[in-house]
Amino acid sequence: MDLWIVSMALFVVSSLLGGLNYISTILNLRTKGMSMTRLPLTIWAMFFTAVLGVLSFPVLLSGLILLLFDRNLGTSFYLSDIVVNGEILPNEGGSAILFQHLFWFLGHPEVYIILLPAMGMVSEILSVNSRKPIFGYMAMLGSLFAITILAFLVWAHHMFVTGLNPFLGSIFVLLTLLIAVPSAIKVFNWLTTLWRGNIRFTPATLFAIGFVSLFISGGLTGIFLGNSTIDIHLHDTMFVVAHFHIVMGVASFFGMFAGVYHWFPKMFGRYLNSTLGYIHFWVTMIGSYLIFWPMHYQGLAGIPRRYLDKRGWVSFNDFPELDKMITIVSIIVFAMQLMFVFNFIYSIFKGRKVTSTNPWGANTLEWTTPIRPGHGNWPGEIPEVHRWPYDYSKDGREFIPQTEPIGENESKH
Amino acid sequence: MEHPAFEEVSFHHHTDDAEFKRRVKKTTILLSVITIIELAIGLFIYTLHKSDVNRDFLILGFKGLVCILTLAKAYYIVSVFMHLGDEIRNMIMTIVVPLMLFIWFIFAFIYEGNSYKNLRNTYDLHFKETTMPKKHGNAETHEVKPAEKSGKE
Amino acid sequence: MSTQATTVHQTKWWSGGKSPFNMEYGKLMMWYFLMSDAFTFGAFLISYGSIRFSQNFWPDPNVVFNAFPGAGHANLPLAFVSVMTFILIISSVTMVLAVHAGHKGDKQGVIKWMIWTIIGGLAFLGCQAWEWHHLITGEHAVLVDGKIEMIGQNMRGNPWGAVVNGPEVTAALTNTSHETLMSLMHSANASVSHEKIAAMSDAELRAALSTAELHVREKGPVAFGGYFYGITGFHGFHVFSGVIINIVMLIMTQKNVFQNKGHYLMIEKAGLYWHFVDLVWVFVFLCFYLI
Amino acid sequence: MQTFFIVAILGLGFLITFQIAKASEYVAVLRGEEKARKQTNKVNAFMLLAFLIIGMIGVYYCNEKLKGKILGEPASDHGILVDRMLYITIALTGIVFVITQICLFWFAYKYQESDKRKAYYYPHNNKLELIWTVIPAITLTVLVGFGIFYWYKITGKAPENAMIVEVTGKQFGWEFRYPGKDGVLGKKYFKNVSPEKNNPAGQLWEDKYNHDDVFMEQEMHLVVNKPVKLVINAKDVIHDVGLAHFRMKMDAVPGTPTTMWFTPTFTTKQMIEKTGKPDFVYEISCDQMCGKGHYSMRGVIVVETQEEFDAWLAAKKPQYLVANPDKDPAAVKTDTLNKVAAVIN
Repeated sequence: MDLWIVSMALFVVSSLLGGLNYISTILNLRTKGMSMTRLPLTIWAMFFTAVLGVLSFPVLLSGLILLLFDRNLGTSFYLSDIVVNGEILPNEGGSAILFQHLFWFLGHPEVYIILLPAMGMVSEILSVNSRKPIFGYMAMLGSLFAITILAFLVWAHHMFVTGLNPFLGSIFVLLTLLIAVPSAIKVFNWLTTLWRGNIRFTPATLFAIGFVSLFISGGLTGIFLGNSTIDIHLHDTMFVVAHFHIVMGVASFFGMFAGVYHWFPKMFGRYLNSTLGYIHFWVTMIGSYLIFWPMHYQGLAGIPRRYLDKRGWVSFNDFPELDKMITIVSIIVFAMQLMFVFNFIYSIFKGRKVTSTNPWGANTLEWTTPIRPGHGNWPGEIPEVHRWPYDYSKDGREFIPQTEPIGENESKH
Repeated sequence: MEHPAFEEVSFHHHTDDAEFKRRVKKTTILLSVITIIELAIGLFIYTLHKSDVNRDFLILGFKGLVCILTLAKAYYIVSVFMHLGDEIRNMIMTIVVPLMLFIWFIFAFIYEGNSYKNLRNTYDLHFKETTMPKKHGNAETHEVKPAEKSGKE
Repeated sequence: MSTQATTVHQTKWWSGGKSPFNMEYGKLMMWYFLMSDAFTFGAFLISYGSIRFSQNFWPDPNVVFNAFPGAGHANLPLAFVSVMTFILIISSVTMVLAVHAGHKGDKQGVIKWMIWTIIGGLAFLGCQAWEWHHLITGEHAVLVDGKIEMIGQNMRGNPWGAVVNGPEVTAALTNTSHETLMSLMHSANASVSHEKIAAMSDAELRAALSTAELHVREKGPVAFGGYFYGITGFHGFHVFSGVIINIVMLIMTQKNVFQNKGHYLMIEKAGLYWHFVDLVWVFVFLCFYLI
Repeated sequence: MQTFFIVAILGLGFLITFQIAKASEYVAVLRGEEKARKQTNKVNAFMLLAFLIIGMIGVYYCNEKLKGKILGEPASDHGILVDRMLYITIALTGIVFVITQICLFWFAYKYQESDKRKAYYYPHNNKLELIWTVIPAITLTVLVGFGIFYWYKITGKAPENAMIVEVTGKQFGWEFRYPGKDGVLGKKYFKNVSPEKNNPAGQLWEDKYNHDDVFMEQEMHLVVNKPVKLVINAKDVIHDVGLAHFRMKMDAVPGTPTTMWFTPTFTTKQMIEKTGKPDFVYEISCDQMCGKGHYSMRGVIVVETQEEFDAWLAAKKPQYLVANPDKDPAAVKTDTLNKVAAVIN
């Protein structure tokens, strides 16, 4: 345990330094013409992620240091009135819930630390592959920003049944459900981005669509859990497991997969095997819904999470068949992820070679570098940026890279 | 690798020497004076504690005053010593605005702490009896604070 | 720098190709690092506030921190900590001067002021060490389970509870061990020599001790010690690392590293860190010593 | 052996899929990449639509199959509120779910790549964005309003006539303390906890309110239609009193007492009839991970009529008398028996 705490502290330090690097780079080292509103949404998402990390991880660090003291130095920050196996501990006056507060002050932003980059990448990929600009760039930015701010304010919605003061609880309900508004904006904007597009279903696109689907499903169940009244019943049941696995686990993984499939040619100059990509997507997509959808029902039936054996119970013993099905499907889905890892490693060395610098026809800067970029990314001058990154299908042209100056007769958006 | 933005930075500490020294001196004196006032208030609270008369409200007021003075001190250190006051407005905002999170953070935590106290006092009478300071006049027994936050930090 | 000049450039500053804050990359990172560190300390202090508010009783800092090196048992509340505070403020000022000398490219000035800053930092650390030592080893009479014990301020014990009244102390004295009685006698009556005390019997000791002067207290909340040592320790660790950084900066200045680079920006960054340490102390001072 | 087979099958599947994938890549190159790409595009677009339709049927099927297994009617007054809130939320989110999922997959199918169509340049529309900011905001205001209203009702003050029971979680079981005739729980202190001295709750015997407190383990009895207020403690780590049928839940935290109250509305016997399960009992589940035996931390609640309850409680001996047999006025003879028992133990 102590080693785990120390390793967590090291992790905090590393993520902190990484986050600082992202923030300062994005603010300070943009190329000429790259104003903040010309940044691709991926970069914006990374920026907000870094902000979340830099401001919330230190709180976890403090919590962990206090925990380490409690474990080794006999302090009583979190411990009070404890009798373990007949042994009476001397600690008095601490509060076990304090650790939960400190933990969730990180823990909640952490959810968005995982999810925001996925959102950014999905925005980019949907736009590129539907050959349309992302709908409502400023609204997307605004909702990212709103989510970032709200992420800091809602930590105690994980703690409605810890004896939390009901008044504080009601404020946390209000703030928590507010998050649904920017999330809804994002979903509707993604849908409108697809609308009247000309969509190419690369594996990355499929994963991005899967992300949106899962984000809707998991996000809506968040409205149940963020509402303290319902949370009394659903807290710590399988419903929670279903909710956060869909929205934070599977959905953000989908975002990352989408990102990997999309930028793999840039990373290694080769493609991932796309047939494997399609299989990977469909198995994972169908599997995830098969695993997690029925879990909601288990949660509604009150089955607590983390029960390895339910046979001793009268109330919770109704779903043995379902549990079996879920187990089998999860094994298959997990095996499929191994397949992806294999595909990844195999394609680095043996994948189909990329022949053009810009295989997806994307506007952003990274696709103007050579297929195998050297140190500093661009040989010679760093390119100057003249426009936002989403000029797709504008004025009859399929795509207009950011480096192209705005033409005289070009229509304004 | 050289930073492309690096040469662009124009350093803005070209204020003349005497002016700068005067400012530093002024701030140092200000900080010292505030600290001395704070100490005086601290000692005054001590004497209030010692006396038998119940002056919880006055003590709380003084504690609030100390908090405000501390914030003033912090302001001077950050804005003069750390030169944040000389930076561009946007820069100041990126530092100050995230710190606003502390308002809710402090309120929620302290409110929670107070709520633990109430729970313990209501349902754990032994805790209440053994830790509640006795009513009759002992020194430093009026430490129990009302529910509102005291603006710490 | 006049504000007019900045507003003129404002629109262009964000359009890329240069720093929107007119600030060098590393310094910007330092600022955000400090902000993040502020959250670490903030979390500590807020947890402290939370626990403090969950207690019915909290020790009065004026009672806890009333000692001064060399002053014996004199009651000097807050005197020593004010010395510590001033040391830190002064070292902050010398750091400002070092940074200023750096801007002018004045190597000798930088060296001079850096040395003063380092001395200030070391002095602060020394003071803190003395204070910790005093609190841990300084034992106080505490009523525990109907008898008096001598305990110091550590992680498990807090001798700063409510003062106990005369009759209870008299009753407790009868249960108190010989060693405790001896040390009680010694602390109450410093004029009586050790040999004399050692010669006295328990009954004599009890009779000689006047209950009113003993200042026997109950045990206070244990969390006090943990938070005090935890937070001042963490702050002390920052001071220590600040001193190390300053020493490194001093050596680098001496070796003309900055002179060859053409600027003393590293000194400025170290300065930011040092001021931050001072800033944190302001709040630690507030939370533990004043309120 | 079974594991071996599973691994072998997985490995085989792995190999086959990989070979297919590799072959398909070669085939694509042979047939012309552009053509192959267009074909996979069509296939995937169709699959997305199929996924939508089959998925919606699956959702319906899943609902039909499993809805009978969720708990049914709540057995407490607060449970009714929780369930009402749940249904309001299900209705609203259900509508949003169906609409957005249909839009997502339908758009994906409809606007798949085609040479005939050009994508429509449509970067923003402020009016549209405003609409879908305001509508969710209003919906959520409704949800927050109901939610907070019910929340205050549930967490509000317990009625004066509520009976009090102290529940204490420990690894891995539950302990209960009834206040006895005086209706007040006596004081306790964790350093007094001593099962050997027959004082597992750590009661302070000098407090006379403790003298009629009844202590027991694993089984709690409640009176139907009478509000009950639980004072919840934990001895070692955080536990959670989960009452699925009453729709209530509250953590048990060491050092900080928590509380909840509700009114059971059906007796255990009534529930047996309602659920059709002859072995039905109300169960207390520990819902907060508390250690190795977490899944087995089960307590039983019996809800019965006032008469049954009174008879049951009258048969119990206050813990004070169990721990201090010499103080027991009624049974001097059992005193000796206890001593014998103590020696045996």
